[in-house]
Amino acid sequence: MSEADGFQEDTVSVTERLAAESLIVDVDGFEGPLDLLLMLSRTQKVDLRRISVLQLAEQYLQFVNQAKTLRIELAADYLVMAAWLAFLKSRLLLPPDPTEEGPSGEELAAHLAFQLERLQAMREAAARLMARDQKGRDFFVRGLPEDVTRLRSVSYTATLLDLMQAYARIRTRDEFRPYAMDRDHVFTMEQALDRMRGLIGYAGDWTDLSAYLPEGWTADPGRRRSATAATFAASLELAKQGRIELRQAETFAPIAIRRRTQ
Amino acid sequence: MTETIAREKSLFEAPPMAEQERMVEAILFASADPVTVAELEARMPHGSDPAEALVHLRKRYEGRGVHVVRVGDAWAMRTAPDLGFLMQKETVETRKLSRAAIETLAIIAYHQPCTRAEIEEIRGVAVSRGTVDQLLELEWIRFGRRRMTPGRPVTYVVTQGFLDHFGLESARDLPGLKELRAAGLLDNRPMPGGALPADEEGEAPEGQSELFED
Amino acid sequence: MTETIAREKSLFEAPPMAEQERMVEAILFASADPVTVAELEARMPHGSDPAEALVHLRKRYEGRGVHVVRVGDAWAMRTAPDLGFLMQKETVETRKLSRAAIETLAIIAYHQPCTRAEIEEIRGVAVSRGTVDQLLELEWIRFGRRRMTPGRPVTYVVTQGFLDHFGLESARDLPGLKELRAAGLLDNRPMPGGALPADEEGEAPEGQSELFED
Repeated sequence: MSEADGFQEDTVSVTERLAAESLIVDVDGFEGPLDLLLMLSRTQKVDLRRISVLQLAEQYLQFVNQAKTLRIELAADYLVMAAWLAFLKSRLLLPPDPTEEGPSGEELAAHLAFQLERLQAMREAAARLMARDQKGRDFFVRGLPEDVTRLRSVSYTATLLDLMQAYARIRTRDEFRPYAMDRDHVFTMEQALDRMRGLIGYAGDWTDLSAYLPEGWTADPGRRRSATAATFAASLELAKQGRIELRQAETFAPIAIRRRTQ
Repeated sequence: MTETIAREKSLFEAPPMAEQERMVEAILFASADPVTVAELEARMPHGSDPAEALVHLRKRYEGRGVHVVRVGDAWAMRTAPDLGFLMQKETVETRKLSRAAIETLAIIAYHQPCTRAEIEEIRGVAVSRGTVDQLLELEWIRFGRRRMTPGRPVTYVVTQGFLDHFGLESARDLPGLKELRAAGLLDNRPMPGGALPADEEGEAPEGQSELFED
Repeated sequence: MTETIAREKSLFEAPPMAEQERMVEAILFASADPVTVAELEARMPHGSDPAEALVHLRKRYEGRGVHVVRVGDAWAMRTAPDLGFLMQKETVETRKLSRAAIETLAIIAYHQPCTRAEIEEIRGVAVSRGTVDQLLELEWIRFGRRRMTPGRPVTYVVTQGFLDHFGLESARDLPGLKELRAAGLLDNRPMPGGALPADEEGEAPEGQSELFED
């Protein structure tokens, strides 16, 4: 309400000054060209719907000219509006050119009138809104709100599976060994290399690679697989070092190795 | 066994309406902020009908020093506005809003959901960042859905806090809304030929009719 | 002239009692602290009788969801004590049982009735009091008969609540070690699908049959 009052006072004082000095150049008092146009329109003392846009355009252009003579720098949007209003004025004054495209002067004028009316309506709506009863000024909320207390209760859950796994874990603790430590069935490449380095001295002729598998690693398929892979990898390493030669008759055929003779 | 049944029954049978009214009264009374019907329902015993209890309660407080008021889809208790003069002690000094902020708020309220470009078109000037920030901070406006136009601009709508502050049941109850709409002043009328004053959107804000439709 | 007189008169004539009651109602509602009669008097129009208004107001709120209560020498409005439960919001948080608790529970289930010393012997670590208390509180275990051995230690057994929670007819339905092994539960991997072969043979873990005698 107070804001609205203040605003009303503002407009009244500006209008009064306008009347007194016929025109004042006080651009700071306006919020842009539309605001200024709305202010100027008040001097016509008619319903905004029946406003003479032509007259308004002339008032505005006069305002801008006066500002120029007073060497007051106008913001660009005021000048843009001036240019547009000059264009509108010419359209309104000249007979319509049927060959010309685009909206007529009347249409443009009607839109400007609509914009002014809408701005005015929003200002009045704002004033009415602020004049309403307001919370904390006219009506009040509970002074001592009782907060909702939150009761936090925890519900524990466990599934039958959890229960059984827990029991199994306890009862089999002795059997349990972490997987990473379980290297029983792994023959490493290092082991294979060590073994082959000691043996290739005797491999003068082509010998099947499988002959180099360590004892005790051939029966169990898992152990055999690991030993084969390690031995093969070791043979590749030795070939790279130039210590042995590799040979394979065809794809998937047995691989043979022999010592390389310098 | 019978005891269990009796207890279960009471768990699922709603209390009498008079009792429900007391419950709604207590909950609304205790809260400074509006409480939604859904929230009331969640807090009251199973099977309660807070909407009906509210009708009774509202009637009971008619003409009293405290009123039951509707705020959007929520309800609250507020002192009667005519007794505001007794409350100097409780009055909260609100920061004075600038004219730009008040106008921007009104434009958002009457045109929501409303983009910044639309606010600027109506006011004829750029909206300063501080203006919108201030309204957001007051929690009187919030972001609405983005407009499905090029650039997908954000929109602003008013909040429950706005309705609460200005004692409005809904945005439909904004003063003079009907007249403004009847006069076509809430239409988004683009500039003929699309010349001059910023009209980047060029598309009617369909949201508004949505929001205000009853 | 007459207007001035009327206004002056109203300034010095107390409002009707019903109006005073409204005023007291609004003030008590909006105040953060209890309000004394003197304070009410100072805030209300000259000539008001807040003490009498309070009597009326108090009566009006009898049996309502909100009461007018005396706090020392001041007055306040409070929600009815019997509706306090509405001011509480219950949130239930589910948490997994700790490993110690689930192991202890499993041992009791498989070996009941079971003493604390036996649990400790099987787990290989001391059982904290909190673990047993938690299980007792959850009503998954209860005290069984005392063991007729020196010291007469208490024993623990699982409850009906335990059986309900775990979907068991009796603790005997728990799979034995063999089934656990067959189901892959003895691997340190999560069990796929959770399907367990039914215990057709009804084989109980060793010692269980004697222990389930009662």
